[in-house]
Amino acid sequence: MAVDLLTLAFQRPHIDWHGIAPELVLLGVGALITLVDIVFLEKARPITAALAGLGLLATAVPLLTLAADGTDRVMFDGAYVVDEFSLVMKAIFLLSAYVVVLLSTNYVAEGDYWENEYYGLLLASVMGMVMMASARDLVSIFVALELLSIPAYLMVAWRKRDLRSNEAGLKYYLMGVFASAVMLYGMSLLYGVSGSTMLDDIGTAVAAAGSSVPVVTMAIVFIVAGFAFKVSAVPFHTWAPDVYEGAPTPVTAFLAVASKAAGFVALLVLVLVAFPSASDVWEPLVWILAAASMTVGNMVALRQTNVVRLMAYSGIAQTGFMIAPLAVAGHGGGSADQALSAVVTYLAIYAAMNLGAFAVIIVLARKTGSAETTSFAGAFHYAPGLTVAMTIFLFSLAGIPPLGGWFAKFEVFRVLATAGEPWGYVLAAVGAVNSVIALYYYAALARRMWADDAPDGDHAPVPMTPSLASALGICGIVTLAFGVAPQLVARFTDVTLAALGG
Amino acid sequence: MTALAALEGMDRLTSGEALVAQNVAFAIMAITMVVAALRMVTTRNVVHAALYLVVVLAGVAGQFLLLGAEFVGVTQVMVYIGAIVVLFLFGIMLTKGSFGEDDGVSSEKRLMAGLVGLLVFGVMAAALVDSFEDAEVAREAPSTTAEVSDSIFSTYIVPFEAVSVLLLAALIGAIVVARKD
Amino acid sequence: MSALLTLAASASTAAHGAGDLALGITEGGNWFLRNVWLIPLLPALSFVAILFFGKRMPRGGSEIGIAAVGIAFVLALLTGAAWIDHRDNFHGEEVHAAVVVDEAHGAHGDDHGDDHGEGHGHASLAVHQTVTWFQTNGVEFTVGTLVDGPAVMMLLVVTLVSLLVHVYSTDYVAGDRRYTHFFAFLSLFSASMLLLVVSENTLQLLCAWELVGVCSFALIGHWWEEKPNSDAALKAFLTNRVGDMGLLVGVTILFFAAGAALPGTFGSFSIAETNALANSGALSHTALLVASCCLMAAVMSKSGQFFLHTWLPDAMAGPTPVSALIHAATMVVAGVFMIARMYGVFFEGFQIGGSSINLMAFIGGLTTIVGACLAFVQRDIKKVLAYSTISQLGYMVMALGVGAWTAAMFHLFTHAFFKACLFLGSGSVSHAVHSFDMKSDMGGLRKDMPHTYRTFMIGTIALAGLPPLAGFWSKDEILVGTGGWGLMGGTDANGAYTLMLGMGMLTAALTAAYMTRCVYLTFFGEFRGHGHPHESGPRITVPLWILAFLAVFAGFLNMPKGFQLAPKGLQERFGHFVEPVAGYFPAIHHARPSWSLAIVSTIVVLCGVGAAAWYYFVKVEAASKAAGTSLTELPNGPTTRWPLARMGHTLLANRYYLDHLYNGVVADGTKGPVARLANRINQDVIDRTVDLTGETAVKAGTIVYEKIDQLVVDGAVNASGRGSSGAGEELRKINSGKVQSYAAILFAAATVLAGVLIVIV
Amino acid sequence: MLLNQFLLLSAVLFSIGVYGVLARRNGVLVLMSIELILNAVNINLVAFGAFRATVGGEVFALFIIAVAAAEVGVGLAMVLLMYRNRRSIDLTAIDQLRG
Repeated sequence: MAVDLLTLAFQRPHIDWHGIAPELVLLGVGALITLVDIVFLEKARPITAALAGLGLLATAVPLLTLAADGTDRVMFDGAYVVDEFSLVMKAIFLLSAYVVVLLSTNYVAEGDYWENEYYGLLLASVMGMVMMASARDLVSIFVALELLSIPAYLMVAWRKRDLRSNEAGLKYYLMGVFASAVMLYGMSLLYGVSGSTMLDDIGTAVAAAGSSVPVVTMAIVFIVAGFAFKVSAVPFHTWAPDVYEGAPTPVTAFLAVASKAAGFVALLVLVLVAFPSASDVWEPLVWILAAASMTVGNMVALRQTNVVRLMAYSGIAQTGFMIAPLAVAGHGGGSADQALSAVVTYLAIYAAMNLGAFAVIIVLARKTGSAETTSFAGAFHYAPGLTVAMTIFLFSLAGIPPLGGWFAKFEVFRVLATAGEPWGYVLAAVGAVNSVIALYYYAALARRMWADDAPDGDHAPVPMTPSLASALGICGIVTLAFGVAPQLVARFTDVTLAALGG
Repeated sequence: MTALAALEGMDRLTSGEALVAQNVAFAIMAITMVVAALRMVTTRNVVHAALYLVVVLAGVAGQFLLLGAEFVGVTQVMVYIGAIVVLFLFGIMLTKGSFGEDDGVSSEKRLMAGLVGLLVFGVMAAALVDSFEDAEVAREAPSTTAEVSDSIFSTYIVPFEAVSVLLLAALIGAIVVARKD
Repeated sequence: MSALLTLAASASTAAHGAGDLALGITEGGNWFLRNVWLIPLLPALSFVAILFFGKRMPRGGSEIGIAAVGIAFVLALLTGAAWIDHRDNFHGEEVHAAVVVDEAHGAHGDDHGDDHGEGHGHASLAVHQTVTWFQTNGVEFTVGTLVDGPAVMMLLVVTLVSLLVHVYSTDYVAGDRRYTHFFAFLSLFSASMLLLVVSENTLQLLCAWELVGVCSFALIGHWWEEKPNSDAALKAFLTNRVGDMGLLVGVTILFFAAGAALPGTFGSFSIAETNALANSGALSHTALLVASCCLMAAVMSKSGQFFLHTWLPDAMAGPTPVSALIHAATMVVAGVFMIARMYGVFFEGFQIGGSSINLMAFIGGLTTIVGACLAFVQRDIKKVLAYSTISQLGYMVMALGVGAWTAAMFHLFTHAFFKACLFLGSGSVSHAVHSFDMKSDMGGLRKDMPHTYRTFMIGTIALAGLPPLAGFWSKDEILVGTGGWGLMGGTDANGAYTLMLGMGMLTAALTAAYMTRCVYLTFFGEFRGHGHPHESGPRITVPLWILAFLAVFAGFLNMPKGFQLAPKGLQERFGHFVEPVAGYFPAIHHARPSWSLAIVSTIVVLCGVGAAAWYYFVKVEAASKAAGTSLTELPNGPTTRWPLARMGHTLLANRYYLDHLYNGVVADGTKGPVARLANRINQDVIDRTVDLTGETAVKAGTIVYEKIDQLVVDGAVNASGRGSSGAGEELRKINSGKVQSYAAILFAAATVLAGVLIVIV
Repeated sequence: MLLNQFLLLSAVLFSIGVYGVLARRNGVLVLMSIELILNAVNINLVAFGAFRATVGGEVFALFIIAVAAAEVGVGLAMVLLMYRNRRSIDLTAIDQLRG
């Protein structure tokens, strides 16, 4: 046995500290919050939110140095990669999480919920997302997914005394676990086909196996299904409206933006790195998911009376748009890069406008105590600024120029139309029809806020806090800026995956 | 002592006797597992269900040993049977009285569940049979714990560290959610 | 795109080699022409300024708006002067683009300028300025200005009408609780329209187009407390969105079609390039046809063409100055202007030069008749004007469809003045009587409101198209342009669109008739409303007089060539300066004017006026006198089914009146058997004919209005809404709330998708 | 040994787990059924590991075991929370959020 041990002598892996600096900073901040909590107990409550926010911003510093450095770093036998794509996605995660912290600050404090733990979990979840952006092997992706999901399950149930929050938490948990089970089964098959968990190796093996191997097809479908759950694409969307409605609203915003973006990261990486050669499987699959998401999401959104549910279905429809470029990403000639940057562009803009909309919802719901559309009526009379902001976000979501959402949709249509595939055109047409339908409920909500009378004639001003105001400001400025000057976002989202060789 | 070690000297893993013995062991365990699993999802007694789960988990550990994955097998026994099942038993006890022993399921629901289950199995089985046909598991030697740990601490170091964060977060969160206040 | 332009710009003007396309644009030119972006910028800045500081200003921000639009108007005037100089005296470098040479079409584009030679002198180079907006994946997107005749004309019209509307509004919406907000959006509305007018590329045009839509949403729904108003705003917005999708798709098709013809790029949004390519035959006809149809959908919704017009009358819910602005100079003419802008595309796409019918001409013609019929049956004065706008826009679209580009633009120009005049006049009336209902709240206002009455009459005559007011000249040009009149010098147009000529003639008569009705109901008879109406203040009447003045004289700007009464130097001035003669504009033919047609059309108009006047001024008036109250229609009139018993009485009353007329006018003059015969004809033939015509027209109008307009078209819009929302209701049931059903969907969906893909891949 | 015998065993366990997840009303039993599914995946991974003679599968299985432990903890916490608030862990009874 001694001989064995010698021959197998453990080689300490080379660690590129700069490359994993963002994760380490985040880990440090998380540990700090936990320690502060243990040492100071209740006295720490007023500062944890600030600490979490600062920590997220501090994490952006190593991101900047890495971006300035500019080299693609491949670590741990290719399991962990820092490239343009991962840096941009990490930045999106951190900034959206920062806005979520701003949104949570008063919500959590006033609701008398467990505060220190809340931010600890939030940071853990963000860490999972940051890790997801760099993960390039199945184990890392799986662990990152669980790391970002499990704290999220708990945060959804955070309003412990509220039955709806309990219900949402349990549903989210169960559906999440089922989805990851399906995904894991697919991953196990992929491992069986290639004998490796590295996406690069899997890509080679899938290409070698050819496309007609049933297990490869099944693996792809199961994995895509697992992440389609995460991004709430039809028919894996059923959880989203219920969970969005029941969860504390800042957590809903977090799920709708950051968690969805993380799902997209994994989807993009898997599809473009691990199965680029099996496009005949995932192109039709993604096509179905995209068309169904747009259509079902919009149709059901027309019938919603609760703003948060409305946003959930609108989010489902938006998912359809975001995922659409992938449906034509598989026939070479830079189509993958085009789709990649279109999705990333959409994610960045979507994060700003959707978080903004949720910010307004949180502010208004603080006053009215309800998220029914009727309670938003007449908001213009007592909160004109908020109403203008909400209108901007809603119209941006609808894709009206010159607001950010327009450019996002434009990029999607551009990719679909330049692919030169008939199915791409059909999907573009489906998208076009849907964007008309979508405008109806966005505009209806805006109209209600502008035109209707406030319920009970209550025109008392809305309580506003600095953190909510800054969250709104950030989202509003970004939404406008990305629409008016799309090169701002286009410069950052014109990314490639290191492993793609582009 | 593992099952594989017991077969040492029989011309490693490829000899005829070894294969017969392995296949017999597999068959016994597999049948036991399937029966136990079916009982688990159908029994009306929740505690019995937990015990059937133990049988399935032990069977899985046995399969791991049969496949030469000793370390995973041992972990399976320790974590699953030692910890998780105990958690389940606690869960059952703490929620006792909500169902009693009866978990009345409507036949309609059972039918739907059965159909979905069959569908899942059908597609999986068709794909697997078509893809792997009669491929053999022909491992030269069981993997060593050293190999597994080396790879965990080099290639998989990031997820390994992340799991520690995950466990801590789950622990804290679960306490907050489950405690009375 | 612009990289390409600059690259190609180095080629000399003379170089017409293979693969080189003259675009008809130049980067040089007068300062005012190069810096025209200032004009939309001013109202845009004023929008921001009013939003932020308006409430603190002594006049609630309106002074900012007026100042900005006023300066913009002055700039537009200077730009106009600069353009007049530029048009004839500019000799700078023309920009060329390199194109992919196609053997079949290659040389086609170069002989282009020759067609234009006749009458217009040398080419008019549009002044083109761009800056890069953003770059993505190798495509450069630019913003910029393209200043040529139509753009300058629109700048003048928009700024002038907008300025007058601003001034007018200071009185009209005085005291409104959202006074400041109103002026802010008025400014933004003007800015969007001005931006649209000078857009250099289709993407910029699209953005401006959407902005116009959003502003109209805000302005139509200005008084959103009343549900119909906000509903109308939403309807306007949604109907427009349908067309916007058409625009989006059309622009995209053109983008890629142009890209295929230009080497080294995969698309171009440039209007000049796209048009020039279309003219040169370098673009596939199918692409152009499909793009034209898509763009046509956009025009139909924006410019209220049948059957996407239903939002327009509803949009009357907005404040009247907004209606005036929307109908005269901004929103609705955006569609017409877009056709004019992309005329190269439409000309080739619909094969306007040559065939005798096409989608555009047909839709325009249909709209013009439908709109005019509908205008008959409205009680609301603004709705009469709204349907009249639809009808007139149909005229313009029809004109463009038959190739009479200049005539269409000229009609747009004159129509802006008299329609604005009419709308503002109706606003003045409603200001006085607090209602828009002609039948119940107006009548006899000519004594109380002399200024409004006179200007309204001028607008009416101009709209009806009686010489020598503005409407006559432009309408006549359109009729000539159809090329359907070969009698005694007709002509050389792009095709023989006889059907369109007929439609135009019919509409001319209908227009004259419904406007006569409108004038009668509003200003004649006795006052039927409450209170004592009196004339509006100077801030309302002065704009009215200015517009009335223009409604009289604007027509002289384009007197037909060969019109002996006018000096030669004044003939076709409008056409000369407005119609581009350049690479990006198609070679269109110009119909010769025809005296005979002018006379015939005038007679047709007079018939329309006469029939309506007979009915209202003669018969209704008499019935009113008989009844002792001010009636709005005959008690046994065509719209009511008369019971048998009353029939005799009415008949008597009629006869009595006709006898009176006969005695006074006919019999006293002629006497004898001739007079008797004339009397018989009068009673039996003419009277019946008038009655029958009136009855038929009104019935048809009512049927169209109730059955088609409100039921079918509106119904379809609503039903599609209900349909998708019903589907939503069904899909909603999937979310039963049971987590295990969700799980079943998840597992089943994953497996079924896997199974299906395994089988098909 | 055939590779497929393990894979099919795993497929059977997976399907039984799916059945349990869909059919049982008791929250704790659903959690237990999830464990069946995860174990099916683990069998797959280890079998493939033996088939391909690499350690990746075993490592993956270990990670799944660790994560499953965390998941069960969280799941039970959720079920307990539900039990505390409504005295029932019947999953069919929670359908307040729907539509």
